[in-house]
Amino acid sequence: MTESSTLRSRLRTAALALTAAVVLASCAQDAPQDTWDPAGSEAQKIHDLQWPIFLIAGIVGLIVFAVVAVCVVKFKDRGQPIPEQTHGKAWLEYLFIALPAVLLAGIAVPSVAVIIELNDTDNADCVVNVTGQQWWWEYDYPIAGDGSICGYMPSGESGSIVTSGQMVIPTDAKVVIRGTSRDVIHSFWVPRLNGKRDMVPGRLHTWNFHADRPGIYAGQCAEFCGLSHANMRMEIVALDPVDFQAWIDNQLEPYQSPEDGTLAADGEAEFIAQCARCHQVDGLTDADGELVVAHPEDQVYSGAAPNLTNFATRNTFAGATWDLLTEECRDDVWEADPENFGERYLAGVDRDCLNAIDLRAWLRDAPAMKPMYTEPEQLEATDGLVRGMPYLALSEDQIDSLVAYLLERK
Amino acid sequence: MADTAVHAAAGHDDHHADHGGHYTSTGLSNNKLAMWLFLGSECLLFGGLISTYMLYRGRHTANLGPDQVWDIPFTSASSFVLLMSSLTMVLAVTAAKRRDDRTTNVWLSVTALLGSLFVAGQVYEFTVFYREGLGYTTSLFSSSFYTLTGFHGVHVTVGVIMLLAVVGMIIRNRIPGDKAEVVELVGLYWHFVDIVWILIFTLVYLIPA
Amino acid sequence: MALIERPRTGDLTPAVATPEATYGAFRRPVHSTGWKSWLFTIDHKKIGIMYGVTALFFFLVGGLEALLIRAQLAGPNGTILSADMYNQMFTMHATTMVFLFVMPMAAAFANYLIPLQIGARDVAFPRINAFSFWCFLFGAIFINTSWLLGGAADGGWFMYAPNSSVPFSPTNGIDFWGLGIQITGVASLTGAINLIVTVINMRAPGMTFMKMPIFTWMAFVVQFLLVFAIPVITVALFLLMFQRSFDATFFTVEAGADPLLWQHLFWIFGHPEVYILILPSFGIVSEVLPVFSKKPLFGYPLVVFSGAAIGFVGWGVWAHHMFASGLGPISVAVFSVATMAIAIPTGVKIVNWTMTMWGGKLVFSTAMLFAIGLIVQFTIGGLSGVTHAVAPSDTQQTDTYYIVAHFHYVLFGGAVLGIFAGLYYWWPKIFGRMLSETLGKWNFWLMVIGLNMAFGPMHIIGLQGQPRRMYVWTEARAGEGFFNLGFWNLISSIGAFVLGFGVLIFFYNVWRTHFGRHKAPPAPLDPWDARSLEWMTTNPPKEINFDRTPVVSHLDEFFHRKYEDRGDDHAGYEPVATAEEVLAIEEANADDDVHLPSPSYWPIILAFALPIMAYGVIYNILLIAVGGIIVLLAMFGWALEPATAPDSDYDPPSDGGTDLELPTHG
Amino acid sequence: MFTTGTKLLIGSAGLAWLAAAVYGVAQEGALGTIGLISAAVALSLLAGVNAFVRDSNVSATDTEAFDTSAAAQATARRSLWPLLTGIGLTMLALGMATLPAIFVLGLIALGAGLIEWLVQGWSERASADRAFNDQAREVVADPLELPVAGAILFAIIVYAFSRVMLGMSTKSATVVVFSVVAAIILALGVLVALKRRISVPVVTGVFSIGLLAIVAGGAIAGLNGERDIEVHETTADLAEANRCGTEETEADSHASQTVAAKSNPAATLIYDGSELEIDEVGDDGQVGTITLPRSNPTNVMFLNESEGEARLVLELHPAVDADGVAAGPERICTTLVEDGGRQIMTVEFDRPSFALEAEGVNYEFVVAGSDAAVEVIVP
Repeated sequence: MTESSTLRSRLRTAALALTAAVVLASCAQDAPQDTWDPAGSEAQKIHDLQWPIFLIAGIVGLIVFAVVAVCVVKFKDRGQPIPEQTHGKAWLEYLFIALPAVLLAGIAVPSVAVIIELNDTDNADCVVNVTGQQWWWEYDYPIAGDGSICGYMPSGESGSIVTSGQMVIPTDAKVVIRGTSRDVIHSFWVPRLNGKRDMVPGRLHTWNFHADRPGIYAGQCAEFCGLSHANMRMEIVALDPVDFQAWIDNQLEPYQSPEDGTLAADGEAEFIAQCARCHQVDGLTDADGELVVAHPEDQVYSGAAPNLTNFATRNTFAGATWDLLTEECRDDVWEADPENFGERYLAGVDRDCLNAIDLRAWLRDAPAMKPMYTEPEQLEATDGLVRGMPYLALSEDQIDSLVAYLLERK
Repeated sequence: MADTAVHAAAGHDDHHADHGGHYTSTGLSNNKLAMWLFLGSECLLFGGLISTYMLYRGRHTANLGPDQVWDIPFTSASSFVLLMSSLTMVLAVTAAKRRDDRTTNVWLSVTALLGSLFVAGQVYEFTVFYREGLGYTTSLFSSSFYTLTGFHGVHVTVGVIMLLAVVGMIIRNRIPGDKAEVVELVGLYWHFVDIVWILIFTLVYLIPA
Repeated sequence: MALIERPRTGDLTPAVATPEATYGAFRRPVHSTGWKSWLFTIDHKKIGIMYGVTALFFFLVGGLEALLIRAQLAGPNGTILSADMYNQMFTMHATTMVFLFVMPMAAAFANYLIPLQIGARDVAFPRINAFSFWCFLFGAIFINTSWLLGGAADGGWFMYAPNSSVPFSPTNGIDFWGLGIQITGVASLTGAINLIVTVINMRAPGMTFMKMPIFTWMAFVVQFLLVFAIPVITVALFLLMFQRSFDATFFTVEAGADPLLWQHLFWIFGHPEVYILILPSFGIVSEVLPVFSKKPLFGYPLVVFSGAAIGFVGWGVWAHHMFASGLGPISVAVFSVATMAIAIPTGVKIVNWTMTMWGGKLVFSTAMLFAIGLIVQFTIGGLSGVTHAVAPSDTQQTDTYYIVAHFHYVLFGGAVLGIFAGLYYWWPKIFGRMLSETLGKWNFWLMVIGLNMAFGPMHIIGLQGQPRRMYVWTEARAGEGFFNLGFWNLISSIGAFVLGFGVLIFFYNVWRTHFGRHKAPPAPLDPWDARSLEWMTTNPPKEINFDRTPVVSHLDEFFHRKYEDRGDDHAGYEPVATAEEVLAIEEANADDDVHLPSPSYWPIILAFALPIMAYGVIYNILLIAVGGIIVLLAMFGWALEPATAPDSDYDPPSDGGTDLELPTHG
Repeated sequence: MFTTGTKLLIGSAGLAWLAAAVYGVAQEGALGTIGLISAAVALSLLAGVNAFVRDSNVSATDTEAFDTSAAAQATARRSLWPLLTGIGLTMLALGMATLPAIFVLGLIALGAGLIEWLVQGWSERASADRAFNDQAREVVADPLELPVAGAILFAIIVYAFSRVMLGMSTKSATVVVFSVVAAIILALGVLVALKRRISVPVVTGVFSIGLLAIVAGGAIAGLNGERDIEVHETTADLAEANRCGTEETEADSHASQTVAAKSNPAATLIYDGSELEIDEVGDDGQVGTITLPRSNPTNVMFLNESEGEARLVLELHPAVDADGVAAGPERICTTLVEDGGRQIMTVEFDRPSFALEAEGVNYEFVVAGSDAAVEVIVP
C-alpha cells in the first residue's frame, strides 16, 4: 500500500509541475505570434477552451507514464514464476472505454459551442476584403451604400482604400474579413487575435477579429503557398476609434505631387517609368495630366501588385517581411503604451526612421532578397508573366529618387 | 476447330473436377475473393469520379450545360444494350458451369459484341458532343463528364478484350485452371461495370443538373 | 490479372523433344540460389526481405533529407538550402518516409510474417506478391529520378491544388511524384488484396479469426484500409495528371474549379493512410509485449476490435485536416467530435498494453524497450492529437510546428519505434542470427533521446507561432526568454542529429552481426520464448515454411505447446516441452509431397512496364504505347502461365517432387 | 572418288577453260575471253565445292543425318504470315505514295507478319512432334495474339459502327439503328445457342458477313461524312453578338437553373422584378453598389425571384487600344433564368473603377430589359 501512496504523491507533484508549466507558458509574452497570449475576444475564446484541454491531456499523460513506470520497476523479471495467463478483465476494459468516452464528451460540448461562436460572422461593425497573393496580402475596404468605410464616415469624399502588409482595424469592433486568394491557397493567421483561416482562390471565406486594445499583432501565412511561403507575413494594426478615423481620412487624402525640382519629383518620373506598370498610386497623373493606371495583370501572373498610394504610412514592405522602420523606431512603435500607440503609428515613416538599407536593397534586386519566379527561364509556364517583383537594373541615382518619392507617400 | 476444342476441353475439365480445387479456410475460392475485393476497391474509384462530376456538373460558365447536350433517348438505348449484355453474361456463366463450351463461347461473344456496341455508342455520343462545342477542356462540367464516362468506357473496353480473350483461350484450350471460374470472374467484372453504368446513367443523365 | 492463378498439370509435357531444344529462352526461371533466385522469386519470405531492405534504404534517404532540413533551420535565416531546394526537400522527406519507408516496411513484415503466423506455405497469389514488390521498387526509383531530371516535387506531400498546377510548379517534379505514387499505389492495392485473401482463406486448420496472432490482425485491418483508400488517391492523382499533362481544368480556379476538391480527395485517402502507417506497429508491439511479459495480450478481443474500430472510424475524420479550410461550422463540429471519438479505441490499446505488462515477468530486451518506448512516445503524440481534435484549438495549431511535433511523436514515436521493436524481435527468425543486445540498447536510448530532443521542442516552437514549411525563420519573430524560438530550434536540430546517429547504430549492429569480426553465432531456435506460430519452425524458415501444416487449437499456439496448465485458473503454467522438442515432433510428422509454385519472369516484366509508361506521360506519348504493349504481353503471358513450371524447365529436369501444387491443407 | 555431279562439273570446267583458250587465240575479243574465263573459274569453284561436300550425298552409314538433315525435317506448313508480310510491304509502298495512315497500317502489318512468321518458323523446328510444336507456338504467340486480335476486332466494330451512327440523318434514326443491330446480335446468339446443329463454319460465316456489313457500312458512312451537327450557341456567343436581351435564344433552351450548393459565391444578386438586391457576407441587404476585387475571377450568383424570366448582364467597358480593339468582351451575360432559378457568373475586372470614371462609365450589373442595376466598385 505504501507504493500506491507514494505513487499518488508523485502524481500530485507531477500534476502541480505540469500546471506550473502551463501557467508559465500562458504567461510568456516572448514571441509575437504566441498562440497562448490572446489579445482579442476571438483568441480568448479559443484560449479559454484550449488550456483546460492541455491540462487534462497532461494529467492523462502523466498517469499513463506513471503506470508504465510502476510496471517497469515492479514487474521486472526477478525470477518470479510464470505469471497467470490472464486474457483480461471485462469490467476493467469497459471502464477504460467508458472513462475516455465521458472525458471526451465533456470536451466535445464546449468545443462545438466555440466552433459555432467563432463562425458567427453576422452583425459586423466593419468589413475588410482580404486577398492573398504570392507572397503578400492585399486589404481593401469596401464602401458601404452610405459611403462609410469600416463603419466610419470619412471626413472628406469617400473612396477606395487599398493597402497591403498591415491591415488597420478599429479596436472594440467586430471586424469581419472576407478573404480569398488570387492564385494558390494562403492562410490568414494572426495568432493573438484569432486562429487561422485558409484563403482559397475562387471561394470567399469569412473570419472575425476583435482587438481589445491598440497595438500591432503579428501573423504569418500558414498554408504552404510556394517558393516564398516563409516570406509572406501580415500584421494587424488596431487603432482606437479616434486614431482610426484619422487613419481613414489620411488614406483618402487626394494625391499630391512632389514639389518641382526636388529629388522626389525625379522619383515621381522614375516611378511612372519603372514602377507604375504594376504598382498603382491613386491620383497619380503623367506629364500630360492623364491618370496613370497600373496594369499588373499584364506583368504579374497572379494579377496584382501592392498599391503604393500611402506607402509611407505603413511600417513594412514586401509581404510585411521587411521593416520600413529602423529597429529603434520599430521598437518604439511596437512597445508603445496603448494610449500612445496610435500617435506613434500614425506618424508613419520619415527620413530619420527609414530602414534605408533594406528598402534600397529591395529596389536594387528584389528577387535576391526574397525568392520569386522572375527569371525568364522560369516563366515558360506563365507565358512570361512574373511571379513577384523582378530585377529592374536600377541605378543608385534612380534608387535615391525613388526612395525620396516613396517617403512622401503618406 | 471449336469442336475439337470442346472435346479437348471436356477432358481437361474432368481432370480438374477430380482435383476439386484447393482447400481454403472459408471454402471460397481465392480468385473469387480477390475479384470481389478488387471490385470493392473499384467502387471507391468510381465514387471519387462521380463525386467530382457531381461537384462540377453545374460549372460551365458561359458554356454548354449538361441538359443542353444530352440525347436521352439514345443514351437510354445504349444503356439498355449494356444491361442486356449482363443477361447474356449470366447465360455464359451458366453454360460454363454446365461445361458447355459451345454455348459459353456463343454467349461470351454476344456479350462482347453488345459491349463493343455500347462503346461504339459512346464514341458516337462523344463525337456529337464535341461537334456541338463541348471539348474536353471547355468547362469543368465537360472535363469531369468526359473523365467519368471515359473511365467507364475504358473499363468496358478492358472487359470486352477480356471476354474475347477468354473465347480465344477456350477455343485453344489454353485456360490454366477451372474454366467455369474464369468465366465467372470475368462475369463478375462485367456485372460490376454494368451496375456502375446504371449509377452513372441515373446520376449523370437522368437527374437534371 | 488476379484471375488465373491456378496451376494446371501436365498439359505441355513434350513427347519427344528435350527441354533445351523446345523452350530455349522461354523456360521458367527455377533458380533457388544466386541473384536470379531473388529477381524472379515468388517466395513470400524473399519478397518480404527485399521489401525490408528497400524500405530501410529509403529510410536512410528520408533521414538524410530530414537532417538537411534541420540543419537549415538550426539558426535564423539558414543558407544551407535555397528556398526551392528546401521545398523539394520537405516534400520528398514526407513522401519518402510515408510511401517509401513506413508503408513498404509494414508490407515487409506483413509479407514475411502473415503466412508464417497463420501456418500457410505462401500467400494466396505469390506472383502478384512479387509484382507488388517490383511495382513498389520501380515506383520508388521513378519518383527519385526526378532529382536528376529538373528537380523533385515541391508542393508538399499533401500537394494542395492549385499550387500543384503547372504555372506554380513548372518543373516535372510533381508529375514524377504523382505518377510514382500511382505506381506504388498499384503495389499497395495488389498487395492488399493478396494479403486479405491470404488471411481469409489460408489459415491453418483450427485457426479461427479470434485465434489469429494480433500482428496478423492489425495487418489485416490495414490491408482493408489500403483496398479502399488507394483508389481515392488514384482518382485525385488522375485528376492531377489530366490537369498537368492534358490541360484539364479540375483545379483551375479561373474555370470555376474548387480547390477544396483536392483536399477532400487527398484526405479521404490521407487519414486512413495515417492508420495504415501506425496499425502495423501496433500489431508488432502487441506481439512483443506479451512475449517479454510472459503473459497473453490483455484483452485480446478488445485490441482486435479497437483496431478494427480505428480502421472504420478512420474513414469519418478526414476533414479534421481541413478545420482551417473554411468548411462551415456544422462540418467542422461533426468532424471534430468524430475525431475525439477515435481517441477512444486508441486509448483502449494503450491501456491494454500497460495492463499486459502489469503483473507480468518483464524482460527488457531491446525489442521490449522499443515496445515500451512506443507506449510512452505514442501517448504523447496521441494526447497532443486530442488538443487539435478540438477544432478551435486546432485553428491555432494547424500548420505550425506543433502539428509537426504531434505527428512525429505518432509516426516516429509510434510507427518507427514499433518497426524497430519488430526488427530486433524477428531478426533471428528472419536471418538466423541475433542482433547485439548491447548495441541495441545504445540504439534504443540514442533514438529515444534524439526523438524527444528533436520533436519535443517543436511543441514549443509551434505554440510560439512558427508555421511549418518555412525555409527560413527570422529573429524578428523569435521572441526572447525561455520559450524563444532560436534556442529550441537549435535544440531540435541537435536532437535530429542524435536521432540520426542512433539510427546508424542499428545499421552498424546489422553489419557487425553478419559480417564483422565479431559475427554473431547462429541464433537459438526460440530465443525469446515466443508464443505464436511463426516461431514453430526453423530460423530462418525453410522454403516450405512448416514441415507439417500446423493444427491450431489456441491463441498463442506455440506457447501452449511448450507450457501446460498444471493448476487451475490459468495460474499454474509449467514448461512441458522445449521448442526443439516441439519442432522435432513436427519434423517427424512432416507432410510429404509439399509443392510450391515456381518463380516467374512476368511479375518483374509487368512492373517494369509501368515506369516506362509514366516516363511516357511526362516526355513522349509514344513511350506509353511501348509500355502498354509490354503490359499486355506480360499480363497475358502471366494469365496463360501455369502456377508451377513443368518438370522440363528444371535443369536437370525435376523428378516431380517439388513443383506441383500450392499448399493444400487437407 | 567423285560423285556424278562432281564429274559433270569437272568436265564442264575443263571444257570452259578449253573454250576460253580457243576463243582467246582465235577471235582476239577481250570481252568474250573474259566471259569464258569467268565461267571457267565459276565452274571450277563449284566443282571444288561439290567435290568437298560429295555432292551433298548422305552416307548410308551416317545415321545422325537421318534426323538432322534438312530433308529429314517435316516440310514447312501452310502459313498466312508471308502473305501478311507481303500485304504489309505493299501498303508501305502505297502509303508512301498516298496516305500516311496506310503507311502506318502497313508498318503494323509488316511487323505483325514478321513476328508471327518468326514464331511459327521457330516452333516448327522445335521438335519432331508436330502437335507439340503447335502447342509451343501457342505458348509463345497466345499472349500476343489473343489480346491483340481481341483489341483489333473491338476497334473495328467500334470505329465502323460509330461512323454509321454519325452518318444517320436524324437523332431518332440512330436510336432505331442502334436498337435493331443489338436485337439482331441477340437474336443470332439465341439461335446459335439453341440450335446446336448449326455448324461452326456457318457461325463463322454469319459472323464474318456481319462484320463485313458493319465495316462496309462504316466505310460508306465514313465516305459520306457525318450528318450536320451544329455548334450549340452559348452565352459567350450571345455577348459577342450583342444579343443579351430579353428574347429567348438557342443558348437558353434547356439551360441549367440550379447551382451546386458548394459554389461559394462572393455575392448573390437577387432580382425581385424591379430591383437587384445584394446578398453579401457580413453586409446584408445592401443596395446600389458592390465592391469586387480587381484581377481576380470571382463568382457571383444570380437568383431570379421575379415572376418571369430574367437575364443578368454585366457591362464591362473594356479598355480600347490605339487600333480600336477592345481588350476583352463588352459584356457577359447569363442565360435566361426562370423564376426561382439561379446561375453563376464568373467575373473578372482588369481595370479599377476610377480608370473608367474618366470615360464617364462604370461597371454595372443590369437585368436585361429592366432598370434594375448595381454599380460595381473595383478598387
